[in-house]
Amino acid sequence: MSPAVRIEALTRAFAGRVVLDGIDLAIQPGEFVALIGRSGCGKSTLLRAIAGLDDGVAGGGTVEAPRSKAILFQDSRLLPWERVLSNVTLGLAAADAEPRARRVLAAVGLEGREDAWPGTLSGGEQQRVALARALVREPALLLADEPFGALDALTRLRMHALLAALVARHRPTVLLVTHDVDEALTLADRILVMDQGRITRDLPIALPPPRRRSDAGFDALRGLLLNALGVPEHA
Amino acid sequence: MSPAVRIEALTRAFAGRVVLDGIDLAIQPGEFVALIGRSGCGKSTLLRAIAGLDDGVAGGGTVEAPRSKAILFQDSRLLPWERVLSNVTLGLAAADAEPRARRVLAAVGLEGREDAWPGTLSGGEQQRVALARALVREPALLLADEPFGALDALTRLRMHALLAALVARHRPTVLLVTHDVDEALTLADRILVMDQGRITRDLPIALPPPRRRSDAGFDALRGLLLNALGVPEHA
Amino acid sequence: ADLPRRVPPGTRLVAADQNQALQTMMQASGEHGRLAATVNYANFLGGPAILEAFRAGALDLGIVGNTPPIQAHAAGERIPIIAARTSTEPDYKFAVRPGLTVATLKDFAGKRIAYAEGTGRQPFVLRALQLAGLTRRDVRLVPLRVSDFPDAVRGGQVDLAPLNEPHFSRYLAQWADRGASALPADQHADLPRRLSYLYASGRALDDSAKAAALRDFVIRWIAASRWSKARPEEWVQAYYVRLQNLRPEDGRAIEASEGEYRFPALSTLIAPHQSTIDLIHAAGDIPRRLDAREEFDLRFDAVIAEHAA
Amino acid sequence: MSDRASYELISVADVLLPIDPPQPRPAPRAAPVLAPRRLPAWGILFGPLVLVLVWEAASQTGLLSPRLLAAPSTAVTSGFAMLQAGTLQEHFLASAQRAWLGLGIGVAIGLVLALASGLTRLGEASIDGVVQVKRAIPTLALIPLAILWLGIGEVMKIALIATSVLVPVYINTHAALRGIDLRFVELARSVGLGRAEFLRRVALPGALPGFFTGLRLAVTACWTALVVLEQINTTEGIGYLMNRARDYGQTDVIVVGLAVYAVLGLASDMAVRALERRALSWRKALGA
Amino acid sequence: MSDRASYELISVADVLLPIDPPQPRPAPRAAPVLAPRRLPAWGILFGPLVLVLVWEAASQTGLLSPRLLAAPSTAVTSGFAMLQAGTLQEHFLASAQRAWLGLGIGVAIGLVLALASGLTRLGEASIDGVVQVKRAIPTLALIPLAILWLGIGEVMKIALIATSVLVPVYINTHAALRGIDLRFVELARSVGLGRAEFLRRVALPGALPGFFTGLRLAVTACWTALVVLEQINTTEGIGYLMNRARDYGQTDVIVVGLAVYAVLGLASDMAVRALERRALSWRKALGA
Ligand SMILES: Nc1ncnc2c1ncn2[C@@H]1O[C@H](COP(=O)(O)OP(=O)(O)OP(=O)(O)O)[C@@H](O)[C@H]1O
Ligand SMILES: Nc1ncnc2c1ncn2[C@@H]1O[C@H](COP(=O)(O)OP(=O)(O)OP(=O)(O)O)[C@@H](O)[C@H]1O
Ligand SMILES: [Mg+2]
Ligand SMILES: [Mg+2]
Repeated sequence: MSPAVRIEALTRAFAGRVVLDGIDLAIQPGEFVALIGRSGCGKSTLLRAIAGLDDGVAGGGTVEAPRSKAILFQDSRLLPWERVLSNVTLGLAAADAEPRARRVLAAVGLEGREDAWPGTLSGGEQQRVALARALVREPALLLADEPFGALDALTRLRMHALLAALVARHRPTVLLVTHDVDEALTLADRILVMDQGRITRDLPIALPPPRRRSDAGFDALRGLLLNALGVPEHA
Repeated sequence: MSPAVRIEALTRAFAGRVVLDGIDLAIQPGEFVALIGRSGCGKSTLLRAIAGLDDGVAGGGTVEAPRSKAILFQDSRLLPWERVLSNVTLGLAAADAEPRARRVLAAVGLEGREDAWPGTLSGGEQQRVALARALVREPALLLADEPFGALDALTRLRMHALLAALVARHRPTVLLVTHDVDEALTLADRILVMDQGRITRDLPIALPPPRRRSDAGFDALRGLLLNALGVPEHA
Repeated sequence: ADLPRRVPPGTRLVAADQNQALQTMMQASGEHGRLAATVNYANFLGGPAILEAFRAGALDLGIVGNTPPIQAHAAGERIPIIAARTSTEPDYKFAVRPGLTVATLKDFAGKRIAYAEGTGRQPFVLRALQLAGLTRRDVRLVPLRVSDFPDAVRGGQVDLAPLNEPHFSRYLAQWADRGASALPADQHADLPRRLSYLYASGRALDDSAKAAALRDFVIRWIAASRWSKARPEEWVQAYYVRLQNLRPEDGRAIEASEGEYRFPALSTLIAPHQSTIDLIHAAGDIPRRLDAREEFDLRFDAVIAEHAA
Repeated sequence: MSDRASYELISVADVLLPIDPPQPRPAPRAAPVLAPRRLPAWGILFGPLVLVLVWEAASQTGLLSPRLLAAPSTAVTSGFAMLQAGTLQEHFLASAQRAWLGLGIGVAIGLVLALASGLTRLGEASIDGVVQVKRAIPTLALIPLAILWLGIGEVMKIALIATSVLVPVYINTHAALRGIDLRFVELARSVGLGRAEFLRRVALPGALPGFFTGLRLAVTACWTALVVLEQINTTEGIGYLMNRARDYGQTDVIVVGLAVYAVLGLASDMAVRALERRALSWRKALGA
Repeated sequence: MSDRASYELISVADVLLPIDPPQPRPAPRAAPVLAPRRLPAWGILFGPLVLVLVWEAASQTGLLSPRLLAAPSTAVTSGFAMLQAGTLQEHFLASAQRAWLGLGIGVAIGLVLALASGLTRLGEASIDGVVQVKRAIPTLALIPLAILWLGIGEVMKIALIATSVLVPVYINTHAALRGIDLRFVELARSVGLGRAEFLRRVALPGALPGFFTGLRLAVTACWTALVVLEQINTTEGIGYLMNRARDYGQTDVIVVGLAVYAVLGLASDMAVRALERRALSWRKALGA
């Protein structure tokens, strides 16, 4: 089976500053990959390159990715002049786009806010609308840039469950950027650690679901990853 | 000693929807209070009320807060037309504003980016500029709305340390909104749990520093808080 | 009453000019240098702005056609005529649109005629209708800006347009191939002749120094006008060719179209002027019938008679 | 990548300088009101009202001779008489027909041109320069050409109004389009919007604030253009009225005309702004 | 709370080793290109150029009689002759002095009024309506008043240019001010900016895009106003030249005048846009 995402010798530089420094990466169809790394190490840049949203940025290399993809930007990026529901259905051609969007909005806990302006939502609510917009599309590839950063613990768990359900159903390929090591460990089949524009660790996670912090192995992997991230002695 | 922040019977409502539902709260000078709660429960609304940034919003009650305060908004809110350094020194009258801003920028790991446009920064970098902007002011009251949400584990620890150092030095009153229970437990003297516009828990944290996850009591408090947040059995 | 004659040193006059014609004529003839007062010229294009400048007290005298004094009068402004210059040629000539021929004034019936209210062409057209025994209702008067007359007639938007030079000759020459024509010359015989007025602000006339300077100006102006007829080639060169950048033949055509000058006594102009007023009044443009006598300062007749002979 | 240890070390103490006793903070002043409170819609009438009152006072005290400029009260009397005689309405309707037809056509064309030029390279190359040239050439200089091609009838007048109205709509909409946040364009691409949907969901709403500013300039431009155009083949219209009044120095009629223009200007501006407020109700802006 | 911190504070890595010199990549083509690629600054000359070529071709083939409109080539010859004779320069300079002086004054006043009206309630109440009235009144109708108060000299002309230039600057700057994101105003309040600093750091930069759009409208408005104004007490200027050419039916001079307007319009627009690009270099926008 050919990989869903194939990246070779990918480089990107801003004003001469190299941000992606020769990245090679293959992601299999249906694989759930988490990407962690220091702030500013190039995670978003990599995602944007895969999404094909970086014309005009200097660099080279090849990127192959499926046509059908959804992107969750690091900012929630809602159109301020469209109401919540229209933001979710944006560009969705399906006949049942609206009822589907309503269901997904209910699933992210925003039932009854369909007609709100994005500007009146709280930070976490905005992030959930963006999540709904991505999930409603059922893409072959989901690129998610810190989609849960502004959510509380409970809402986050619910969103994890929602994402997991979607993944179980449609088996999309997922590339998830996160700063939460536990989140990566709970959700991903494979974790990439990025540093200064390179992928420095590529760690398959073989823990059986449902994964819990208390599981054997979880803590060990956690330590390994925090160590890879440079956290001295994980507090 | 009179409290630094005193709130009585505070209510706020948007279009008839009650978001703050009679909040009473006193924060002592120098106290470090963490505020946690579900997405959309009214945390930012409370902070904005304390900051006096909600004229025009319906509601009542009294708010007393010191004049000298700094606010870290939930979005990093950098002026896109000012370079990083000018964003940090914005409104700073001190003669040594610029060297001080440079030092704080270095401390948040952005040395060398002083002349960058905010639009060219990564999400975490923008958040750190906003942090620098708040810290450089040395306010009597610091209102911080999820200031570390977009940061990786290591950078986050460093920012915690920076904040702790500032707190140790100038002893400001701090009200920190966070979704990270561990963060709250590590930093705060007192944790408030909010739900549907009310403060439902008010928990003094008496753990001695330096606090670690492995400490006795840490895990118990953690469980308590997650429970208060509604996380069923903390995974 | 007599006009004062002594022009104290330092007396100043500001004269409204049109297309710099007055200034150029005064200077090229050398008469400007003989003026007793210091005269400055303010150049205008179009009558209304001159009236407004008079009202604002910015002008002492001006050179205009036959309608602006009427407009000033109607507006309640006192700007009496102090000298007049008539010509032997008609004020304008009627151009006829390509493909149409109009042999007599009577043929105007039913035609579309270019018409510009508030300009000298208004009484010109109205007089033509009057001579033909027609009323406004027998023709279609098409209100247009004067500068659009040539475009309108050659594009066939109107059937007839009173044109001045160089437009009239050029129209006939350039559009002959399409059948451009004009109302025959003899049909113009009874139409108004070209008429220029010098008129001066009542305030200047009340000031004895300025009144004397105006008297002196009238003398010099008559001399300069005579000079332009005596040395037409010099005049054409100085004005049309050098200043206005026209080709010499265009300049000569314009000069020729002005015919010979006369400087009639103002008292003899009251009757024709009154009939011009009546024409415009009948057209409904002025609310009350004005008395032409109020628009002349007859004190100047003496000096005109003395120098126009 | 393991030698992360080579980072520079900055101590907390270095960062948090002033070690000396806390400096006296500048005395806290009452916080200035940065965003003005909302003015009721009729609030902008205050300025014009004061103007009219001062004018009337100047007329009554003789400071301003009625020969030069009629008093507002005179104009009211004259205007009332003209209304009763029915002439003012006739002139107004004649002008309104031209102005609003030209406005509609011009706004539509301006918008289409702005979109074509703002969103395609070929469009910009072919359209933008021509519009810049058009707007640099005074309408007065275009009239001969317009007469040549379109005659002296209504078509010519409406065409010229449309072309002058087109300019602010084009320039403002184009500039606003060009100012749309690139992040929204990325979003549109990422959800696979086609050109038409991009136009409808992103480009148009994003450029709307600019369009409205252009429209505000347009709704008065269509009337002011008439002063010149109603010298051509018309005997009706506010422009015609003003020109004739100017020829004969009828100051009271001139002031009636000015009043008509003023009322029209204020009313149409307020109408566009009301429309704008509704259409841009999503905005959280200083003036919202 | 004493020594909660014992972590090292470090700065970000300094220099990355460059590998291959990075190259700009061509944009891949598949999805519809929603944001047009950047047109070089001279690209907008394409449209006008085509126009001139078509016009010349029409003239050469006899479709457009030189009796109606001179060919561009004729205009070039005439223009060159006028340049050699020095008349064109004189007329240009005379107009330029008026236009640019009026422009400078008008832009300054427009900007100040927009700030006063955009940032204060009293300012809006007193200024906004008056500007709306002013712009609704045609310049032609203001001339009598201007002559009355300011005479027939240069002062009157420059004042009228300034007032017509003021309008687009005011409207656009005011609208842009009113469109500033309220979040930035909150930020300004939260860091305790005073009024002056708020103006300098937030209001002005935030309104800058609108100001530039207004300026673009202004740089041509100052020239077109001259056609009317240079009928009064002048013997020099492009407007005077055009008017006189019309009086004498000199079609070649008219076309020279049109060319001067066109070149001026394009050049000033390009100049303002270059300035705008520099001043707004921070923008990440569709047209940036
Ligand atoms: N348009 C740009 N111009 C210049 N530099 C840029 C630009 N975009 C990103 N960068 C720089 O490239 C580096 C990598 O950015 P990127 O957004 O990929 O980081 P990241 O790994 O997503 O970080 P974070 O976790 O903070 O979001 C950062 O240092 C950023 O400042
Ligand atoms: N301007 C507004 N108009 C209408 N509703 C608003 C407005 N601002 C906030 N709200 C609503 O008030 C509620 C509380 O908002 P708030 O921003 O305080 O939540 P929060 O606790 O900060 O949430 P989060 O953790 O997601 O940031 C939300 O449901 C939000 O949609
Ligand atoms: Mg990122
Ligand atoms: Mg919030």
